[in-house]
Amino acid sequence: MAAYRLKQQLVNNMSEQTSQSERDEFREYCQRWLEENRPPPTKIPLPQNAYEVTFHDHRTYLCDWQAKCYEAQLIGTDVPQDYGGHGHTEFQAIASAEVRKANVPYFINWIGLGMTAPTLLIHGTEEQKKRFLPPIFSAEEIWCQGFSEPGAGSDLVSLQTSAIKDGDNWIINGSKVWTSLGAISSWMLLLARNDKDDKYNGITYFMADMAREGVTVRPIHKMTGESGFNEVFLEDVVIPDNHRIDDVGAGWKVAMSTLTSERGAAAGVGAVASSESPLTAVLQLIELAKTTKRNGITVWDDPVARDRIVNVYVRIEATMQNARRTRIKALNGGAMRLPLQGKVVGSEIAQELNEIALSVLGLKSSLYVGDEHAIDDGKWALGYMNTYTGTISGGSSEIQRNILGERVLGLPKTK
Amino acid sequence: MAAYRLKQQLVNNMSEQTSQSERDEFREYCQRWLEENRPPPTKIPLPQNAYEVTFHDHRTYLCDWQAKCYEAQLIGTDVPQDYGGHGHTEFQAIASAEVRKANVPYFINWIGLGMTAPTLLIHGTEEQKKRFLPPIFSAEEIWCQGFSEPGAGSDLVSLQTSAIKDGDNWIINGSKVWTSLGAISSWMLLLARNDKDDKYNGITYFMADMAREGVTVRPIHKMTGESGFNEVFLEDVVIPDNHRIDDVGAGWKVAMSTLTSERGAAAGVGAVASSESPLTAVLQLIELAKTTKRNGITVWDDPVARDRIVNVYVRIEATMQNARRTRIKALNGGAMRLPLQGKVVGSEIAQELNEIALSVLGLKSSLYVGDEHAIDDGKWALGYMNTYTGTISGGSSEIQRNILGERVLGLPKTK
Amino acid sequence: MTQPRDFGFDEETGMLKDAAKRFLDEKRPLDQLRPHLAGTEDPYHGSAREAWFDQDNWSEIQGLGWHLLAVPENAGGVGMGLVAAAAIQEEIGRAACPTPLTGTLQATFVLREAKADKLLSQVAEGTSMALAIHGEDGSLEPDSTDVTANGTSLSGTSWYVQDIHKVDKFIVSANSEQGIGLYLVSAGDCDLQGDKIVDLTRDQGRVVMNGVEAEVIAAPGEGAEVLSRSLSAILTLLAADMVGAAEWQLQATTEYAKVRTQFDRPIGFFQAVKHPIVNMMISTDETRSLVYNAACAYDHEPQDALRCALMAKASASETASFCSNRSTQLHGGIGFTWESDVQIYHKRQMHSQFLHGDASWHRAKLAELL
Amino acid sequence: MTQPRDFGFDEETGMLKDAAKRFLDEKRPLDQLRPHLAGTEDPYHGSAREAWFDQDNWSEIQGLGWHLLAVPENAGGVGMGLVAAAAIQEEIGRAACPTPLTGTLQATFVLREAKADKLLSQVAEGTSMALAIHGEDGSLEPDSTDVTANGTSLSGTSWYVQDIHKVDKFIVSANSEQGIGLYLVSAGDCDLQGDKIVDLTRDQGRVVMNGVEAEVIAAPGEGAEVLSRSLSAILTLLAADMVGAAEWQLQATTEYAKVRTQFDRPIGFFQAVKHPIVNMMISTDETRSLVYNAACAYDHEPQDALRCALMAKASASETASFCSNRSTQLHGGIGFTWESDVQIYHKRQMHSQFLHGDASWHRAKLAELL
Repeated sequence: MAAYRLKQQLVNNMSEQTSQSERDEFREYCQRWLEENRPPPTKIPLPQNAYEVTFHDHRTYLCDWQAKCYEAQLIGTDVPQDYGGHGHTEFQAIASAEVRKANVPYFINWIGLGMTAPTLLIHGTEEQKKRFLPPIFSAEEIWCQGFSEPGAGSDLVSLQTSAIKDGDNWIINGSKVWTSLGAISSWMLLLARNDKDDKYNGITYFMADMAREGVTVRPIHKMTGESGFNEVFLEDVVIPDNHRIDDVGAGWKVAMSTLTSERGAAAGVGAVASSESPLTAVLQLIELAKTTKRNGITVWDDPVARDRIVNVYVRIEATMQNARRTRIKALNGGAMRLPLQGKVVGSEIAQELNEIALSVLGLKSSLYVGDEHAIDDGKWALGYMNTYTGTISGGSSEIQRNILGERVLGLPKTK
Repeated sequence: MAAYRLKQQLVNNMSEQTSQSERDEFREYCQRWLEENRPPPTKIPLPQNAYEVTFHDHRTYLCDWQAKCYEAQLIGTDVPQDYGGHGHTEFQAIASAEVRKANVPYFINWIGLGMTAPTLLIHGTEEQKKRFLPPIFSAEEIWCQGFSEPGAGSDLVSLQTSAIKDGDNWIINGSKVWTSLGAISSWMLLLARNDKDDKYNGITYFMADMAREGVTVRPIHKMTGESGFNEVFLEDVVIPDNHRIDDVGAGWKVAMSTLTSERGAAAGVGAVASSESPLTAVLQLIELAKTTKRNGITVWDDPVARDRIVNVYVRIEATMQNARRTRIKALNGGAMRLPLQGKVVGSEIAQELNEIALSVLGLKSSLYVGDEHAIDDGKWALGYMNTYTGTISGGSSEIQRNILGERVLGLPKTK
Repeated sequence: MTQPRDFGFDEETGMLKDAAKRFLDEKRPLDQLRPHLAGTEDPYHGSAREAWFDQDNWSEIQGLGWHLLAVPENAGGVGMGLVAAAAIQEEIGRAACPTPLTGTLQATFVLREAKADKLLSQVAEGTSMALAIHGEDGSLEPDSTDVTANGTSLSGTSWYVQDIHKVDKFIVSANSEQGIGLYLVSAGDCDLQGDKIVDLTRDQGRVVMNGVEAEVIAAPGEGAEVLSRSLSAILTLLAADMVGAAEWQLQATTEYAKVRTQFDRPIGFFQAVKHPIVNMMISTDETRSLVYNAACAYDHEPQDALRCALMAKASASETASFCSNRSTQLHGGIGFTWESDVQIYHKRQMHSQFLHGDASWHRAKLAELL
Repeated sequence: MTQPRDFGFDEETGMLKDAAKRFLDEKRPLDQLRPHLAGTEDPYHGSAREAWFDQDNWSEIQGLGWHLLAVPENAGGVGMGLVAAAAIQEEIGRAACPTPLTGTLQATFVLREAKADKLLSQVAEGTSMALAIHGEDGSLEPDSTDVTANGTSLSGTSWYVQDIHKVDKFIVSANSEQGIGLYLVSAGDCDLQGDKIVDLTRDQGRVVMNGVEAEVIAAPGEGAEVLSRSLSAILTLLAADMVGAAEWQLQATTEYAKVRTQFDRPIGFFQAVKHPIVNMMISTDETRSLVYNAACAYDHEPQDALRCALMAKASASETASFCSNRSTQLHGGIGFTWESDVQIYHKRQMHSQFLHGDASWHRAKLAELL
């Protein structure tokens, strides 16, 4: 009996560097710390995502919160101490998971944590890592991302912003759009074209000081009314060559690895910024349905509404189990199959969830943020609209499906 | 008050050639005749569509039925008497509507009625119309269609079957596939390539005698087990030049007008072959849900199931109202906008309807045609599978959406 | 079938609809609205947007006589039916036009069902109206009002009243010991409390009444029945508005897909864009046919009107949801900005979707008829 | 969370699953099945297809010990859990393999929940089993049986019994005055009446009992509880089968899209083909993760097992429906032919979708837990 023999040969493959007991201890520490240090709510409610932060009060509050979490070793947990990290091994995932569960405010410097830090850790010089990582962790320097341009949305590689070498400096001219946090950032991850004739290998990756002369930021109002996005105009902006990341012309390659971070792969330096986990959101939705009464019954007692809600609940559990499965080589069907699905699936489910919430509210869904009778301060209508940020930006759902079909399944390239 | 003045100017725009009273009288005649002449059911139930007819008994039964309807002026109603028609005006639509409502057997020669006849009426010579139309109406000559080839499905224009001119004849070599009724047809509408170098203008349209030497028919079994489709092999088949339709090289243009007939535009010579109208189907589905009991209640009393059923009911009513709107210039948004939607929408709704029926049946849906306990003789599972004929053949749903996007909305051509 | 084949859409109605389209294309109500939205973007500023509609536009519409289209001739109107009213409302929706006409047309049909000729004369004379028939929880049954009638004196609050600051009078459903009655009150006699809502093209709020003196439209015990009968017209008008807006969404997205270039091609080249746009068209056309059918049924085959109206609004809610979603998605970042009209239509459709019930509610009601 | 992070999917389970995949890839059960389907295409021929399964294949599977994977060690088995059993069942589904293993694995978990060690020894010794727990109307509650027990004598009919002609014994739920009990009967003592079904890879039928002598698995009054507890395992195994089949559908459609050329391009170039295939992958992966989670919960966190199993099967039914639909559509005419394996998987999935309840049933059950 083959299976029985197999059983005898079973070996314990516990080869991880940190023991289970150490991990349990750290997890308990995180839970306790978060419980004890949860900040009081802001007077004016925070926007749902770090994208939309513009108010000075919100900014101060969130920077303080992030700094405190950094100090408590919940951020930069596994990063070497030379770069401002805490030098642990395999603790970051635990810290991030606990932060997500604890329902505490998001980290304002999510681009710095989610994109700049991973990029620098892979592509940065020793000097760059030492200079730039610590203030990312502490939120002393907020980062934004300058990839998209008015003519280059999904088609990132058609970007036109120019970088011309001038001695030890580069001179940048062009404009960027959809720049989250642009209005409050110290630094921008910038893609610029150093060679017009080489589409893919003519792009270079820079860190741009937003305080430099020639940088102009203009807020864009979203359909929600919030002004998280910005246009950024760059006119003869000077960037020293030591603020270039990786080789001249390697920008596209580096950007792809940065975007992979954005698209759901493990960031590795801190919890991704989001006001609430999808699980929290769907439990809130269920609660909403149970407490909203119409036509004599609660919405939860309407089987048609309940069926839709439970369907979303199942899909959200599936995405969480997908995340769990991602790390198990024997079960993940290939390294990129699940991570590349994360963004498109997560953003579309979030959209569906929020749209269902509107139907739960019925006529009450019309009441918006600021209306005294709006249920949950109008967050569902606001949240529904903001889900389009998820399905459009950072690679639209359409582009994501191309990538999945081509890179994971090996289908021929559409373009 | 403009509207009020308008009212004064209102003119009676009854400009139709047949009066309302004549139309009412004809409608009553059709209803009465169909009621009185409804044939008794066959011993072995008919297949759901004319596509699948293979049994000799079914064929005889259906040919007799069609001949009788022709004689009763329900077919060829508005066609000139010179071509075997009955020479009426605006009566065909009435006859076809009543045939559809009466829930009588379908017309076996649906390709002859729906494709050959309209094509000949537009593109045929006087001689061709006189020779070929009467036996189409009477079902003395069954027709099939030879467009698709193994390598050319949706991409019809890549067909390879060759036609080489030889004196007053053409010599045909090649093979066709998915040929409905191929095994029982006298004639085939055939597209063949007379010029290899001219993709679109190198195709000619023929009528091929299936009894000719060199024609071999091999049945293809569908997933339902039925053998309505066929492969047709053509080896040095001789076709006289007077069996060519329209000019040499005009085949593609003619085929497009033929396909438009298939794709839902008014055929004009007889009711389209189909065992039942979508309305009948959805009413049967509702009845099924009301009579199927599970877990102590009828399926109709399960609000989730009922919601899905009613949704299909609404969409079917919409397609019927679309058909009504098609003829009203002020409301149809352009001549082709609604007709070109007919096929894709109708076939997809039919698929959804049948799939819902399976879920109404639950475990009972497993019982197939021929099982003594199968509900409605297993027609729902059979019908569900057959709906893929609708979404795949005659221009797949994917191709239909390209056509709609490009021809109706003017979007750039995908290919 | 006693319905005319042409949906009762005669030459006159066609000319009316064309004229309405031309008028609204020229007036561009959204361009008029824009300046009034400036500075109100911030969702955290916390109070209802100042209600606004274009008074000139309303005067012109009255000059064209649209408000009395459906008023019977003996009450001074044109005496046309729901077919004509829905045709106009479709154009209103296509233009996303903020106007008291919307509520006034709905009110007209309630008054017609109540045979309230005297009050219909008020409409003919230019009085604008809106329905005030919902309680706080937004229930949809006709008897779900939070207002009580004591004789002709009304007290309580009507919720989710549309275009509350645009109209002169409200049709209020109120309860009393004899059952639900319908009443007409003057806006000036009530306390109007504006909601802060998502939709930028409507204003909504609560009509608070403290012993407000009312005219009787339907006597106590008869109001629910009148409301039920007029529901067919209300749903059809709403669905017509939504199909007009959906057509705008379809056309705007189609045009954008022709001009926006990515990967060296207009994005409409890509099936991931083309096919959803086609699906918008399919959905819009289904709804449109059901709307014309419902309007025609109301005018010509009233015993079937409710079934047809429920189908129209159920379909309209699905279409509004789908077309709003795809129009925003396929416009990429642009449609998501405050500056774009795409978001204005999206919000109007979100709102319309839930007015007088959503799709599954209407399908449940429809099931009762099947 | 007391579940292991790796779904309890240890190295041993991984090796087992790989071995199962290799074995089934080599044996190609569908190729073995094909000759037995020839001549049975005609749906009008009117009788049940002759039941068939590959006896050699079953002997080999027994040789590999898959049937006793989940049998406790004290009953002569390997003592592994649902994680391992579901891993094997996933491969069975991927191969669409007709085998008595499917029912036997389900039965094993029912016997385990009943603590019927003596009967589990029968499984270890090679006895194959299937569940016979449905009444004629196909109700899903544990007490919906049409069989009655008089002591250990059973009479009545069990409907929709899977693989009826492949197994040695049936687990029958039967009613008596003391409530539902579970019983084991020998196939040879019963009248087996085959259904004519759509699915070509299973055989199904009715087990007719007239005073058949049975062994007791769970005493009267305890059967419903045992069935309810084992439901988590049954649903998870079924969902595992379906996710295996869905993965086959995904891979087959992907490969076809790479080789089938239309308009001078492999059809996978077109987004109208590419994106639906990606959606098949997304749906399949959601289900797969839920299946592993459900199996792990059953083994390690039983108090959460039912919730997880309901999610797995609800998701599996949606995935089976969607992947079947798209695999057939995107294969064009080819997938629609009898000769294609696409239709075989499609039919197996159609069948699985409704076994032990469909998606909305499971979501309704899930709602009771939320």
